[in-house]
Amino acid sequence: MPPSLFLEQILNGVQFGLMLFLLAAGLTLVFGIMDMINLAHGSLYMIGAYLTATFVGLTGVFWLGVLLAVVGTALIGMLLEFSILRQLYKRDHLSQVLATFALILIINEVVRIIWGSQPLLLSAPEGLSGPIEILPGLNYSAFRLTIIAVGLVVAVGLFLLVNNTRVGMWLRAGASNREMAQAMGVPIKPLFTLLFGVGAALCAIAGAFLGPILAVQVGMGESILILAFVVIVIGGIGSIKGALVGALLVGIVDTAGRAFLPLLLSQVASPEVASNLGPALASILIYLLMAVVLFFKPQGLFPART
Amino acid sequence: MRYGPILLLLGLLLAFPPIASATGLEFYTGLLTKLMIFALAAGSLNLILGYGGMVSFGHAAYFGVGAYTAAILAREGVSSAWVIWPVALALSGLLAFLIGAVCLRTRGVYFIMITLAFAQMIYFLVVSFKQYGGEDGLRARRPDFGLFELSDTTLYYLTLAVLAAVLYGLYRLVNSRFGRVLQAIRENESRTAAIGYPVYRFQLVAFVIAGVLAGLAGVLMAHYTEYASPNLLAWQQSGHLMMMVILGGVGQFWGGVLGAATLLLVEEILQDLTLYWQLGVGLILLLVVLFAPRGLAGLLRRRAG
Amino acid sequence: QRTVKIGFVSTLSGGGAALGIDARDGFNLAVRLLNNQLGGVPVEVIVADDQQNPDVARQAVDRMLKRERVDFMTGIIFSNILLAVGDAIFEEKVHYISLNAGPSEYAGERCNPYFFNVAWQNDNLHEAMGQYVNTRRFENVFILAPNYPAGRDALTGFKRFYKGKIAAEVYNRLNQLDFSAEIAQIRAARPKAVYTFQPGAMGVNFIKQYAEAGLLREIPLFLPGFSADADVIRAVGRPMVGIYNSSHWALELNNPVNQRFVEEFRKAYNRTPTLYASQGYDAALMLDAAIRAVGGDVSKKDDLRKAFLAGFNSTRGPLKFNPNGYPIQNYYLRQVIQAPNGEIINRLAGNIFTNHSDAYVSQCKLR
Amino acid sequence: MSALLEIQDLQTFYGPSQVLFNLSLQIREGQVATLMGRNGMGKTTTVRSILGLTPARSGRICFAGAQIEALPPEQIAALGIAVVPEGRQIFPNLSVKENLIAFAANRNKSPNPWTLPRIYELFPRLQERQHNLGHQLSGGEQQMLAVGRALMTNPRLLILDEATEGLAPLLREEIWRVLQLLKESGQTILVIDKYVERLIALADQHTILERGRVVWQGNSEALKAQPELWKRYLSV
Amino acid sequence: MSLLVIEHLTKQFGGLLAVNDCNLSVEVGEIHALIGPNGAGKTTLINQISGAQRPTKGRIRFDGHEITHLPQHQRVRLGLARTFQITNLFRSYTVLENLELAVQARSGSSFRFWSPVKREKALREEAEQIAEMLGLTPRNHTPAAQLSHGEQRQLEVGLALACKPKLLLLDEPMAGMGPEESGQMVELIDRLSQSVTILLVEHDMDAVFRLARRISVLVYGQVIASGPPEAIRANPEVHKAYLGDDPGGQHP
Ligand SMILES: Nc1ncnc2c1ncn2[C@@H]1O[C@H](COP(=O)(O)OP(=O)(O)OP(=O)(O)O)[C@@H](O)[C@H]1O
Ligand SMILES: Nc1ncnc2c1ncn2[C@@H]1O[C@H](COP(=O)(O)OP(=O)(O)OP(=O)(O)O)[C@@H](O)[C@H]1O
Ligand SMILES: [Mg+2]
Ligand SMILES: [Mg+2]
Repeated sequence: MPPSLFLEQILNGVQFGLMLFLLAAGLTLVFGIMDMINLAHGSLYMIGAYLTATFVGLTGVFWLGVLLAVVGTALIGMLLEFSILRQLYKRDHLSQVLATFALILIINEVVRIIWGSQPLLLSAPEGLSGPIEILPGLNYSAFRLTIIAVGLVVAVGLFLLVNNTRVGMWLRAGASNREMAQAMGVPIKPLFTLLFGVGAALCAIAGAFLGPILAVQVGMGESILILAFVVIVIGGIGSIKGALVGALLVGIVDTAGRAFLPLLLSQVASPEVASNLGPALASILIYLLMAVVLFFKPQGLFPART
Repeated sequence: MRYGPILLLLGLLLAFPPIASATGLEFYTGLLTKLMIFALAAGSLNLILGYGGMVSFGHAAYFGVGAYTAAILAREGVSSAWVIWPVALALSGLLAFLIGAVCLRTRGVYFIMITLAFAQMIYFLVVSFKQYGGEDGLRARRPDFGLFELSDTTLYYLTLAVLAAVLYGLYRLVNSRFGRVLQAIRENESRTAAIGYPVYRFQLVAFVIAGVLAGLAGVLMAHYTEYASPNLLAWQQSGHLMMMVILGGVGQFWGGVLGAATLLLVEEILQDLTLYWQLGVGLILLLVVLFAPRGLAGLLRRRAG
Repeated sequence: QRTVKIGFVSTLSGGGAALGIDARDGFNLAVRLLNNQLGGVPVEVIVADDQQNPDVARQAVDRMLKRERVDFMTGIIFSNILLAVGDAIFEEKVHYISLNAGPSEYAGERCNPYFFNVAWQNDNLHEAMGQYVNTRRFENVFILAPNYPAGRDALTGFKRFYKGKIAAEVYNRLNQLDFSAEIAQIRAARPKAVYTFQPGAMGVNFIKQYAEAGLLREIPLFLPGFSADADVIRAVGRPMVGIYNSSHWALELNNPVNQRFVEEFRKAYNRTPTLYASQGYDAALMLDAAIRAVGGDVSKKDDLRKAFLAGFNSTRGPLKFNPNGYPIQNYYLRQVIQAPNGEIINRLAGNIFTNHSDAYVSQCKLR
Repeated sequence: MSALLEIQDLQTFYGPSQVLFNLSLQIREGQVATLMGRNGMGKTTTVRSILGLTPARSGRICFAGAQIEALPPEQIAALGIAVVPEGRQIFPNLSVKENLIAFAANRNKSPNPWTLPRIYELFPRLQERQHNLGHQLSGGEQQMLAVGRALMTNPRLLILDEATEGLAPLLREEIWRVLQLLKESGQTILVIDKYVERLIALADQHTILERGRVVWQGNSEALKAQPELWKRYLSV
Repeated sequence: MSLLVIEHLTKQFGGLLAVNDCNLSVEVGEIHALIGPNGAGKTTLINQISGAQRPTKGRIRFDGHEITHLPQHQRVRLGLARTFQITNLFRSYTVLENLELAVQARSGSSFRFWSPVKREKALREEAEQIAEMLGLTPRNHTPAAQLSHGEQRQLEVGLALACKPKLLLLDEPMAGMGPEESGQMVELIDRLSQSVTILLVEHDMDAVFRLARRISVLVYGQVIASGPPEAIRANPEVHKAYLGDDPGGQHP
């Protein structure tokens, strides 16, 4: 295999990983810090993508569309928190699972009623739609490079927010002992609403940047949500650093598995066997990765602060 | 447990098929069979999830392996249920043992996800066997019981008998010494260990029992649909089972049964009424979570008590 | 005169819902245009959702057969669903008119007198594209499909008619989101053309990513018609322009049935019909013709079969069937273009096969 | 001097069961007051009602002139009440340092407020462990942290609910010394503790609870003079 | 004869040596008090003896068995029971249910799946006895979560007692108890010492000097002094590190 292809595949893995990170970031925030299992996270991601598609269609300007969608999704997220989810903090994880699963069903149908069942058009902005040459002989999609950049910025921003600000400490305190945090003067309710809004905004960012690459359609949130969970579990729940490392690991392992496993197998086995086994093994790979990580580190790679 | 309502229900279920076929409602016999199969599967999940606090997100694996074992054995020419059943149960039990042995090292959400991981591996493994249908699934001829022929009606009665027996067994189990320890572990694991219980062993045994029962449900499912599909193994199926248990009432004895019956019936009825039936299901689930914190069984119990 | 009941089980929710909904809308449109009658008999269409899940489908079919006691069944989109319920339907001696799923199982040895398919055999569109790529003398073609039975069948179908060199035959994962690894492989292999079959949203993802990698301009992409239909075009947009694909149906097929269909569909649903919609429409027309032929007596199963085999006048013109129930029809080449009004649509670009039959018919013992 | 905290006819319930009956209590600015009584008599419940964590069903609580019985806990805290709760309740997922600085404030506008260096000076052990997470601390270290955390808000009223529980004798003495210093600097304090003699030495005013009712109230001299009270209500 | 022997025990948390090459032995029948400043490593030591944490280095022998690597439940079976410094109960279970569970653990196998445990009268009776002994009888049917802090501490000790141990590890049993309850607890421990060996961690010097036959002082993970109470009271090192001017609580 030529080295440039190898390099490109690794880059693909990094990029896919950061794509997952965008989604996992919001999840680990809401789940790791507020201790709330929110399956409807995927639905917010879908709403973000739909809103982006709609607003980009209306305004004709990608970035303006993204901005409007982020604001819109954050508002929807806060509305959800305010009306329904806040009643679930006190409850166990299982009630949260059921309630947010119910939300998935409801949101899917509402989106279907509003936008129809067929996928929606959302393309990368004109200026970023082509490839650019990052190394001599290595072209790479400008839009995917943008995703990498956005992913990194979000990672750093979140890391600072959670670990280096007072609000971050309040959030963690409130999640571990709500009553005591209140007794120390933390206005938990508005704070959690706000945090949920931030989580939803991150979903919208993910939706806006993944939409041009993936199909914008009903149900787009569910399949990728599982991957996002895999990411944060590998990394250690609640740890932004963990989510980033987990996302990169999943991205690279998955991509490398698809790219190199069949090749490797064809060296050692008959082409028939290789072509059968390769894809099956590649599909299993990330789950295997997760199982192995959890076997040796039952709390994930960066057992976070709970 | 109060036996009056239970015996009444049992009587109604026993009398149902002849009445249904006399009135041209055979369809509902099939529907009830399916409800009972899922009640069995959800009941088994409730044992570990509700009573043991082990939130397994991979329960479909045993369900599916039960069904696939039945289908594959049938495909390979084994027609006797007396072979198929034991093999299927043993396999799902063995699988539960292996998976449980690894997964029980983790806790909480990590446990949820690692059980999911194993179930996904099983899923991809099964669909990679092209000779057994891959993603298309596999037809499973109904087996030979020797004593009776497995028609839709006898399958109904067989399922009913199995469900009743399993539920009675589970009832004894959760009220036995073992059941009490299992619940104590859910309540406070470190203390249970500190007063001298081998926590891991108790959890593993419960995990295997639940796996075997789910495998049993899977075998019945294969007999019922005469088909083993990869969907039985998919994570959505695990999720569906979990929803049933939570809806019915986690750790409430009737939780699994009630949840399975309610969710499937609601889906069935709403699908008849509207194309946007998932909206209805979602709203109902949401209402239950918000207003019946201990699930439907908790609600009923509060009414009765 | 009693009403005829038709059970329509289809995928109406979940990832594949767009397909089922199009088919259903096409079917309903035809029934409505026929004044809620088929063959002059009033009809009742009972719709159910299979959620793309064989077990749910099994339940729904049970209900159709045992509770509703339908006279005909149709609607299923996905082959694996059909395979899970087919036997149950045939056992009840109910004719099943497939409007999409065309598994090879029912085309060869296991063909069944109660099965008809108004759309295609699963391999057909891939065969057509293989033939076209072959005649264009593209050497070194990269072929790619998901690793599941229909994906494998697709590439088999393609290779049945494409005789040139294969650069690589790659199987990706079903429901994969990101294709960057495969696309990098394609780039490195430097093929002259790419053929891929990616069902549903995967197709949208692949084409978007292929275009965004800049490959669409360098290496032409060939697709089966359903991966390049109105729904996919709506989701991908401009990059689709120029792509060739194969289809048994096209928007501008010049016959009165089709023209009426396209016009009425646009009017009723305010969108461009897809081939799934045309297939739904045709399924209704096929039933209409057969019921009319038996004079409305749908209990005459043998006569019905003869009537079905005799064919009917479809959106694709007069359509005849082989004994295995699959159609004998033309396959066309389409190209995605931007119309002068700015709309991006498929344009008929030629004829690939004329009166083409599927590859399995000879194995079917039915006459 | 006016009362900083004034409680009148407090009645508090846990679900259906009543725990506090007509409890009244006043603490003046700068005073150190105590709550005494056996286990389970309602001391902690009184504190919870003041803090708004278990709101009273009836009765009035005034703090610094404002009526607070219906306010949510965070607003009460913001008015300047801080607690060292029973059972420590430090935040396990925050580091020692974060536990201290997250809620730092100067709610009593002190010219010489408690700051991180001063807390570390008071409990050098905390500085040694400052980057460890709360749940990694020993029981006594957690207790120090809980005291430090409350001090860092520079409250107008400091409530200590068994703050010396689990502390080694040396440290316990240290706490008493600090409380004495705080008192001298004018800090208003409500203490619950089992070391009656220490409390008599420290505090101005005492309230003894028995099954949720006030059975005795008075100053240190009076309490010292009536050892039979100790015996009867505190079994000392 | 030594019931418990600890040799060169070390426990490291990252860079911190919480227990550092610690040697200690507890004789049959004695009440052995372990005192030391906060964070000296007492709880960590108890955790390792009871099996809740694995030692980094060193050996633990109990009653003639090498138990360094045994799982927790086997140690309990050999006769080791502990209480927790930070209350650790079955919070939604009543007092009796808590105790029954502990009684059940050592009376026959619990891998019994069929007969209802409620019918086992013996379990209940023994649980009632223990509650009686603790003075918790009026609270028998109250869920643990609804007990006051002090009552919870009593139940904490009760759970360990119900294990009928040979060696009872008490981690600050008096913490959070009022004077009355503390007094009762002292009496209880005194009574228990007839039949059980006790390793007592406690900061209440009244109690320690009333009860202990022997005292070991742990500082920075190491035993700096060990001996009869008088010797410890007189030891200037101990005063400096731990006791201060408190020679024995508030009532000399
Ligand atoms: N959450 C609760 N639910 C029900 N009852 C409770 C709850 N918390 C406390 N109680 C009861 O309220 C009464 C008073 O408890 P409280 O905690 O105020 O006592 P306390 O005086 O602080 O005792 P201690 O010295 O043991 O801490 C006790 O009888 C206790 O059982
Ligand atoms: N899991 C852990 N990770 C890191 N450090 C820990 C951990 N557990 C305990 N420590 C540290 O080890 C030291 C010993 O703790 P330990 O709980 O044994 O003290 P102790 O003697 O019981 O003190 P106390 O009397 O305050 O309860 C403390 O400094 C504590 O911070
Ligand atoms: Mg208290
Ligand atoms: Mg300790």
